[in-house]
Amino acid sequence: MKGLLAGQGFRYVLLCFVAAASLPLAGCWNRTEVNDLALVTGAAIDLAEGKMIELSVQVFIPRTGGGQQAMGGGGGGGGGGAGGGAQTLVRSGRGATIAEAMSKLQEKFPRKLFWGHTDVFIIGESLAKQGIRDQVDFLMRFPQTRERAAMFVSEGEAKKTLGFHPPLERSSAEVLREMSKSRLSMDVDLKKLAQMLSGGAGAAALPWVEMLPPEKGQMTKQSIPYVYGVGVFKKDRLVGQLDDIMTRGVLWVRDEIVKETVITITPQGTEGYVSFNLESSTTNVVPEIRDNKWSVTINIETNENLIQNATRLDVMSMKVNDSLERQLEEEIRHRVEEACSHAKEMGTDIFDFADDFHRKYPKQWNSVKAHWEDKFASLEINVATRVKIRRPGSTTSTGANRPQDEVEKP
Amino acid sequence: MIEKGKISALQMAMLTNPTILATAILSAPAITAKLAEHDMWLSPVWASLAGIAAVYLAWGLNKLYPAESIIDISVRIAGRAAGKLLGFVYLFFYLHVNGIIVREYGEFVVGSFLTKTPLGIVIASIVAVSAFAVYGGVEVLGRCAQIMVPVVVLLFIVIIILLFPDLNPENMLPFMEKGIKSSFMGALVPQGWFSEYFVMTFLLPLVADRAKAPKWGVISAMSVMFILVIGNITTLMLFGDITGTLTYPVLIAARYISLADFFEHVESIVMAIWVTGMFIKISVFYYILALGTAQWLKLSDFRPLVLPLGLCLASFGVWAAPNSEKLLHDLGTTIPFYLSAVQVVIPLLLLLIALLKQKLRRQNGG
Amino acid sequence: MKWGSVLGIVFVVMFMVMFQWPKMNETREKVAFAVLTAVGFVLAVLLLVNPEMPGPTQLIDAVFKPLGELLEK
Amino acid sequence: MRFLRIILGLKEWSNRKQTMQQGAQAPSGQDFLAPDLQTNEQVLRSQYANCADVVFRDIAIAGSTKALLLYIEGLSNTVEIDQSVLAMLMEKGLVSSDVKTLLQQKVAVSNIKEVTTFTETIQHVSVGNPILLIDGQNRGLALGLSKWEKRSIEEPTAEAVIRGPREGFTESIGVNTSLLRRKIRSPKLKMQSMTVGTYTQTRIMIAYIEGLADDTVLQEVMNRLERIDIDGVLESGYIEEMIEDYPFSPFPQILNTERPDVAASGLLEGRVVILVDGTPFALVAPVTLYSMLQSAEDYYQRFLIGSTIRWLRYLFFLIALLMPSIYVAILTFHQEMIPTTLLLSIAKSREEIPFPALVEAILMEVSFEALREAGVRLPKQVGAAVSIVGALVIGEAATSAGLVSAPMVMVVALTGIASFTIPRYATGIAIRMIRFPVMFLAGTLGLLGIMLGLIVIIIHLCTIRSFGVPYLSPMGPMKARDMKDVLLRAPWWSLNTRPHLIGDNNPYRQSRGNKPDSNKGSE
Repeated sequence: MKGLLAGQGFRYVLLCFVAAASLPLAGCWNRTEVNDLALVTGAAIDLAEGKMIELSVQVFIPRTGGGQQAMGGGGGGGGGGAGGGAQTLVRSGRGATIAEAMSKLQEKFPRKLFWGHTDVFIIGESLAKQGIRDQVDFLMRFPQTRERAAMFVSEGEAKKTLGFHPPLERSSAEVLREMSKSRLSMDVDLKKLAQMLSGGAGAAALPWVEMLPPEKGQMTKQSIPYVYGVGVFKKDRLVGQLDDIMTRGVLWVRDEIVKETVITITPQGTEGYVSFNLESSTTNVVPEIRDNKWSVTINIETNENLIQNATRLDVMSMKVNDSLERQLEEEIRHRVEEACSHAKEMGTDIFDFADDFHRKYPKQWNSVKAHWEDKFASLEINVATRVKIRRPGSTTSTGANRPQDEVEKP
Repeated sequence: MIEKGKISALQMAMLTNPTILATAILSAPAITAKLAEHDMWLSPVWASLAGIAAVYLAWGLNKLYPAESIIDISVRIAGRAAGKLLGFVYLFFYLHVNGIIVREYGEFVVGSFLTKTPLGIVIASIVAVSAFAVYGGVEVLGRCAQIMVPVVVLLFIVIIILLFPDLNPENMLPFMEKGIKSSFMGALVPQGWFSEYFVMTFLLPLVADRAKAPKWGVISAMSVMFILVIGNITTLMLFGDITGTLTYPVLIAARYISLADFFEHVESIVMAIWVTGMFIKISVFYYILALGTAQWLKLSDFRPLVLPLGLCLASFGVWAAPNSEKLLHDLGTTIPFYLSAVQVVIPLLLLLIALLKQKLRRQNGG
Repeated sequence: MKWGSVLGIVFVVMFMVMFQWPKMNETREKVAFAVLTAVGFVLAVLLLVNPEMPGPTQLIDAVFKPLGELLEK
Repeated sequence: MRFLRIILGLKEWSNRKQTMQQGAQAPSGQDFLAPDLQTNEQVLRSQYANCADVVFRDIAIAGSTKALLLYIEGLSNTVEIDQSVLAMLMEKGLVSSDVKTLLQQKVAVSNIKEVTTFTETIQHVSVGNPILLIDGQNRGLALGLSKWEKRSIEEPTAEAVIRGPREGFTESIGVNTSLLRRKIRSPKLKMQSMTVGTYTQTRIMIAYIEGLADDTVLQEVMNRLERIDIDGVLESGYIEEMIEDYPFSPFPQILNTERPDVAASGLLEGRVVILVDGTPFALVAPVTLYSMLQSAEDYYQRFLIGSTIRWLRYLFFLIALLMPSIYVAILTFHQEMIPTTLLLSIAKSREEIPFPALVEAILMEVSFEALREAGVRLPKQVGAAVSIVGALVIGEAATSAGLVSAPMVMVVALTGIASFTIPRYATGIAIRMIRFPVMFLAGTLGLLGIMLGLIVIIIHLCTIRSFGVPYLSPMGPMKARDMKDVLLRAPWWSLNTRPHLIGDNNPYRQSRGNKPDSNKGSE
């Protein structure tokens, strides 16, 4: 050290000054305060007149939230006023593409639209009929949208589904989100939709949204959208729909059926019903090509729990149990076959049999790839079901509510 | 010696691991998926052969001239004029490649996280941070790697585990649909990255326990291969056929994680992994650039060169490509060949010449 | 904005010189430092003025084009 | 031109090293005591001119030989002087006045040293040892009768433990060395003395265990201490700053402790302890970052609990460093990372806040720091009031007035608590300081900025060393053996090695097979 101390100190001060001078140069480019964001909870894409795309968004309004709920609960004296006023608002914009519609929509907002929390996208019926590939492309490309966002197709105009204020949930988008999660219908998110659209089967299915009419005496805006079956896409166009029951059939085949699914049958020789609750199920699809004849075998193995017995049968008896199992098997097979035949009618392989063949018979598959649709129509589908009834529920006998002598002994 | 510090063979392995992995892990699944489709997970295995070749080339040259790097070795083998020219080629190569790496980093950050931040600032910030590390010398780099790499690997494993519920193993079938060729084609791009193991030529003279160096070099290459295979398998099982259409499949995969509705959107973990890995990668290249230049100019210390080279590096980062598309295109086509030509083919020739010379000398002597 | 960036680069170069210059003793080092700094500065400013300037990547691209086409898809 | 030279640091400023040798030194040349008492007295009186607290007492030994007793009031034990020295010497019938004979026969003081120079004389006087000069002798006697008022041993306030010894170092170095000696009774515990400070003449002791401490480290410590040229040392902090490896680092590279048990455990691991007179804080070196995050109590609690608490501390170390930055970064850059429901409630609470999140965070952090500082400085009675008022004003009123959002208050409070879980105050302060630049980075580049900041911190930590030992030692460079005291607090029966690079001289602490086993007893 050559006694540089004084000089060095000065230099360090200057260095710090230079560093500090570069700070304002370094502005805050991407910074956005939460106060400047409009959180999009759900979006609807519709076809407007003149081949325009109409994008509607449901935006959360932070001010009217229930922040004070804890205090206002008891002594507030009904200060709520507007009766749980809307927490969301809906606006739409139009453009030739979604991107353009989005920028038009942005013009109508003082805050920046934020898509990172958009859990739900709903596509309108008319747009779906015209093709959704371009829209999905945009949603996959746009960096803010979530790949896990749930996708729906709605009856009529999709925008309508956003406008309702459900009494139980924060927004109608949330209602749909929760419903899709409970898997009453298919649960399709953006990634899965993109996979379906690019898959070999050339078919896709999205949950179908309808409006639940409000109960008498409630405000019309308090009704909720609900999911009923699926809309079926050929290539990327909506070609038809399956109702709730048939959707179950599709779910059985795709191995997406979940717990708590209730099946009710009327056992032979009785009036009344027996209901079962699904405990677990596995589906195994086996494709086969024999002598140039293409077929698939769908093996479904299911465990069920009995939850209601509205008949005189003694469900504890092994014989009744056996017969119930057989009847359940029949019921499931029936549903699956119905779904299959419907899909065939529409010419859409929503079960993804194409990929099963692709995996097992890559060579043969490549030769039929181009006209899979025809092949699918002539595909032989066998359904094999096996049902086990595991538990009869919490009461062992026929029930606490029926005198013993009324019970039918086998 | 220009660098007085020493590192252990383990530290060298930890330095080289992210040096290869960092760029590979994000874009490898997409690039290999385009060419190898369902066999993409096999491609890194073939590609790692290039890495092992590069390790042994560096080791072979180092055994002949233990205290020197390629800059001095080339002078020894090819003569003064040609050797110096070759040395300059290497320096320019590493400056250029590091520029490309820096640009890749910048494009990723600007494209996926800070969309409105100027590219120059993002590049300058990482170069500045790396300069700080390079200034500390190889010991500091080695220690940083030793601290960061285990954390990075751990985070990566966490991401994979969190994705388990969404994986669909059927996506891996059919196996070898188009024979072994497609997985080979898929390996052509990653082999370029693996050839970067040749940077060991600069690190080997600094390793204290030299005997262990080749072993750890190979372990490092195998670990990279292993992680790439896991990454490829995971993205393939998650995305199936659309893997090839995504720019950064691992990033999207992390975005897809959802645990109990609360633990979502953990792409920032991917960013943390990537930034840390990239930091090590850029620092290693930056360091060998500074060290090599000092060796080439016969200076007594490399530190005076660190800052000016940083300025050049940032400039090269901006210069590397006119836009993101061109960069990604080049990365998927010509650059891998460029990498392996300079890092495998030329050293191989040098090594052969050197061995030939040695043999001749021995014959003449005996 | 461009001039602001040039100013920024000038600041960076100033910082580099202030930081490194007093620490160097050998003339060789000082020359190497000065030359490299000048090259970096000129390159940075040129790139600011004309970001589309063709660079080494284009050269490499041209050289390895035949091989690169193998992977074109 | 001159300006440019200054910025470039070219100007070699004149060698103005301040050599203040004059201090309390005696005039050179005639440093040796003269055989003649009058001369000696003259010299000493001129040295101590205008020092009213210095007592010159003329006596006559055995009624004849003239002598001079010299001491500083309040530093010496006057009762002892009267009884053991004056009374004995003034006794009649004393024949010899030879110093040696006096020493052996008459002066009833155990600690006596001969002095031959003025420098020595003055040194002894300043530490309180009375000096006896006798006419006709060119040497004097320094009587070890220093005694002054000192604080008794109390519980250390800065490092409290629930389980563990309750004694702390005091301001008196003699007490401190005795505290160490009482813990380590081996003669291998060496203490080397040194004096630093031209005016203060502060005594420092370098304690180490021979055979455990690394010789090069010890030599380095000694060299650095000897190099110190300062007018005065009032606290060990002076010494710490003068012998650090990286003076510009915010991280302390030397550990200071008030606890003899911490110092003793450092000694047992092969570290060097520096005791400084006049302060209860001893310095321990070399150290690593991990020793800065450990509390003495980790080793006194059962090991499972110790390990858990250690992990908790690491977690809170990160929280203290990063929490406000992460909050700012996520809230202003990565809103998609927050779960929807949480974001909605944050959005609600932030709706009326006038400040951007970064400003809000800095505002709150700064006021928290001010509150903390005020709480430390104020007298205890007022301090409590300040914290209550501060907490109320900042926490309650500010939120209800809509100046800061409630989540931010929580973040700041949690950060504050987290920073207090770091057992070493110096490290805690470092972390609190680094937090601010990281916050700025988070405000400009979001999580990327935090990552870059974190990387810079790690690079810095990898760069610095404490007396040659890398600061992140068992992690980078990695030493698997030492992980048992970093990732865990291994049970005592398996903590069988000393830390690498510190205790390599004698790496094993204990024999194998110390693990308790109920089957062992009856062999």
